[in-house]
Amino acid sequence: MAKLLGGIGSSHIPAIGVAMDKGLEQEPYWKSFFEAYPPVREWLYKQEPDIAVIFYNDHGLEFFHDRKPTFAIGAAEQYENADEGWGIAEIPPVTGETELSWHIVNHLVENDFDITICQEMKVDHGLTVPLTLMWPGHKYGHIKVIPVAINCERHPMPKPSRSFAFGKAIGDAIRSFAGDQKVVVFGTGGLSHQLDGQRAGFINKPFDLWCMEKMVDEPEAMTGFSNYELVEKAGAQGVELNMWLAMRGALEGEGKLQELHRSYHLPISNTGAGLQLLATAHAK
Amino acid sequence: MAKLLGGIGSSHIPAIGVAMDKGLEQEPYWKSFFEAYPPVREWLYKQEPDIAVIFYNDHGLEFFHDRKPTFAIGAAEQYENADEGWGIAEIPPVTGETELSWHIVNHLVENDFDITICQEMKVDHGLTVPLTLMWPGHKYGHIKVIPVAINCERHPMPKPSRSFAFGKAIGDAIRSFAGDQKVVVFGTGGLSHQLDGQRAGFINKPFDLWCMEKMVDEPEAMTGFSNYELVEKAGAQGVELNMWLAMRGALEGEGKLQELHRSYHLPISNTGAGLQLLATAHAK
Amino acid sequence: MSQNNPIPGTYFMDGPAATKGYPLNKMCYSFNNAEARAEFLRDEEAYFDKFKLSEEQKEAVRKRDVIALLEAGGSIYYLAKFAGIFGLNVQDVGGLQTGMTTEEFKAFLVQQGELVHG
Amino acid sequence: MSQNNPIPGTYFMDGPAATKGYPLNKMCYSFNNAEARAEFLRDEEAYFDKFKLSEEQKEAVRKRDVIALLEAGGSIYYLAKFAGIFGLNVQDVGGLQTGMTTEEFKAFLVQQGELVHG
Ligand SMILES: [Fe+3]
Ligand SMILES: [Fe+3]
Repeated sequence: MAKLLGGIGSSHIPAIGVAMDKGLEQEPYWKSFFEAYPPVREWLYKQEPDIAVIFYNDHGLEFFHDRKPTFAIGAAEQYENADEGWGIAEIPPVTGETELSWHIVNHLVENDFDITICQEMKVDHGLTVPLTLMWPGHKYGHIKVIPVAINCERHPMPKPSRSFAFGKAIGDAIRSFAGDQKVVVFGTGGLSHQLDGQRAGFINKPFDLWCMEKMVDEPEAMTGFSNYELVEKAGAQGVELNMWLAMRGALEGEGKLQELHRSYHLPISNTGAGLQLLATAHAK
Repeated sequence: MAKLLGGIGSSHIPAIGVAMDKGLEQEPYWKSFFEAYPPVREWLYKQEPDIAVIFYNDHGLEFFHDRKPTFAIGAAEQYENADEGWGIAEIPPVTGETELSWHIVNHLVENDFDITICQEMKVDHGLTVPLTLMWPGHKYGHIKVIPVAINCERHPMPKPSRSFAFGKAIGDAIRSFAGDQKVVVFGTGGLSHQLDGQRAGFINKPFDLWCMEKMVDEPEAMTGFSNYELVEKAGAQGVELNMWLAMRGALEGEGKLQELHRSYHLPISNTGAGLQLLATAHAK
Repeated sequence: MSQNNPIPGTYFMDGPAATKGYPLNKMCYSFNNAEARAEFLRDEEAYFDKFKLSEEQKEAVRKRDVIALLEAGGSIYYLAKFAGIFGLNVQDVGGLQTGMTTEEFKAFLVQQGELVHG
Repeated sequence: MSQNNPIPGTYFMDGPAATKGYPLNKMCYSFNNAEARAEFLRDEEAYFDKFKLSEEQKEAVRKRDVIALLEAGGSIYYLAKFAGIFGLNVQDVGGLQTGMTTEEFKAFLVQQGELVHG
């Protein structure tokens, strides 16, 4: 059976991608942000995962209001990145994995998740920035990626409890997959930020730190929130916490998790940027 | 509060649209099929509904495998029909209704249905043929339509129990809408048929008749089937029964239904064609 | 499920079939568009390459072999658009798949009214 | 919900807003494409009409007024692509909305590290 090694929560801010492109990692603004990543990278290199399931939100590259899914999952052999309109350099295609994708898709529909299934799908910075952070220099071609997009752009959005349950169902599917693959899950985005309105710039550090604390072994403390409450507490784009919750949901049923990393840096762009690594008993 | 007047199950076979275009209603092949419709039309004219919620399946006009939703719902002011590639004449645009659409959308997401929401959506014969059958001569511009598309083209498809629950949630949303609109629901497609494979031409009349019997007040007799069982009993495209189940689900909670029409004609094209009208206590 | 217990004469359009059939189905989906249909008719082989069809898929299209198209991952809803180019309807396609003439297939359909299935 | 209990300075991109904002958001979504951005820069007014913007939306775009764009139904994720045409990042846009210079807005962001919200 496939094994879940752990979950990683990470920011996916576009500016991070730009900073890496320009080699600014040692500049004062960026230094302490990037310094958090090497331990997580080293853990990943050591674990040698075969597949990464990445919960992220599309920011208007693949999906528009003409047909906007609540939950979308990729089942393609490859995913392309493309011009997002604001000058992030395009990156090489991401490798897909159709067998586990279809296995997850079957499990989800059987369990009453009404997903949109994408056999062709452009992936934006929500997916590519964390990938580049983990494998700098675009050295991610060897890892097979299953993109899972959660609507965080237009209300109504899936409730935190639903995002968590969705992640849990994906975790169950991975655990029941008849292969010996090693899988890691990512939740990207957040933490608190607000880009729009007179309230732009709102960041709630105490709430972010509280969320990262609860992620370890009390995620249900967060799943009772409505998205309205998330906007109130974490800003209009703070709803990206749903991606972290889905990642954490996938780890339910793995027993006690070991927190191997937690860090928080503020501000990156308009955002409180968190990084967290939760390992299961399957990790080396 | 908006009122649900009743539900109509109807075939949506493309050949019906072609026959109407060519004025073949009185030809021997078609006569007894079309003769079933006037009583249902008259009921509709008498009821003067404001809005029709139409459960149908897209056959590859709006949706392709690149991004294929399990459940999609329209929230647009207008829906266009277009060339489907096999010579059905295009028909005038269908009028939409955004307020009730958004109300339904909010209710669905709040209740853990992970729909895809379409602010622009082309509707194919699955929706337009029944509309034309009810309002011949394309006189449907006055009625506001909310298209609801259920995947019946690629497995996995939503289970019959899920399609029924989905319809029920939409019925609940309609009943809680703060307006005085009169609403009818349609379930289009089916009944038994198989277009592909050496088993093409398979029709199961006894099963179809049994389904129409159960539709009246025992729909749960059908919701326990898997889609595999539906294919076995009703042919590869017999899974279109899911649309009828969603329509019937919307009427749950309306109390005792009155069956005002039931007819069945075989074959139309490769299909067993059913027509059924179930009225609620809100109907005149 | 479809793998474990096949229904004779029935091709489940499931995930693996959809992965295999993607180029073929994408080509057939393009036939919603009149210009695409004309382009296909002008130069089939060039059109195949535009959608990166596999050799198996090309051969099935060249032969207008519906069963082979299903085996190559074709979905009947998109294949119907391909058949439409040649003015074939679902009864013609039914005949092609069952080895009947269209008239025989139509008679078979009528007959179903008298049949009782398990 | 958003209607009943608004959060000051926050525009809920909900259904009614998305209906109102559809032409504006569709135009901004097109800016993923470099040719579309160039076409917009060549003739803004013609580009508005291509997407059927309302007068309110046109005026908000002409004035580069971010708050007015939000009030006209704009979604920040698509509006960011519009801002990108002029080389503006989210901190510039934050400044524009809050009446600060970009430098003031950046200082405000740093300050959030010390703030404690209810
Ligand atoms: Fe984001
Ligand atoms: Fe159909």
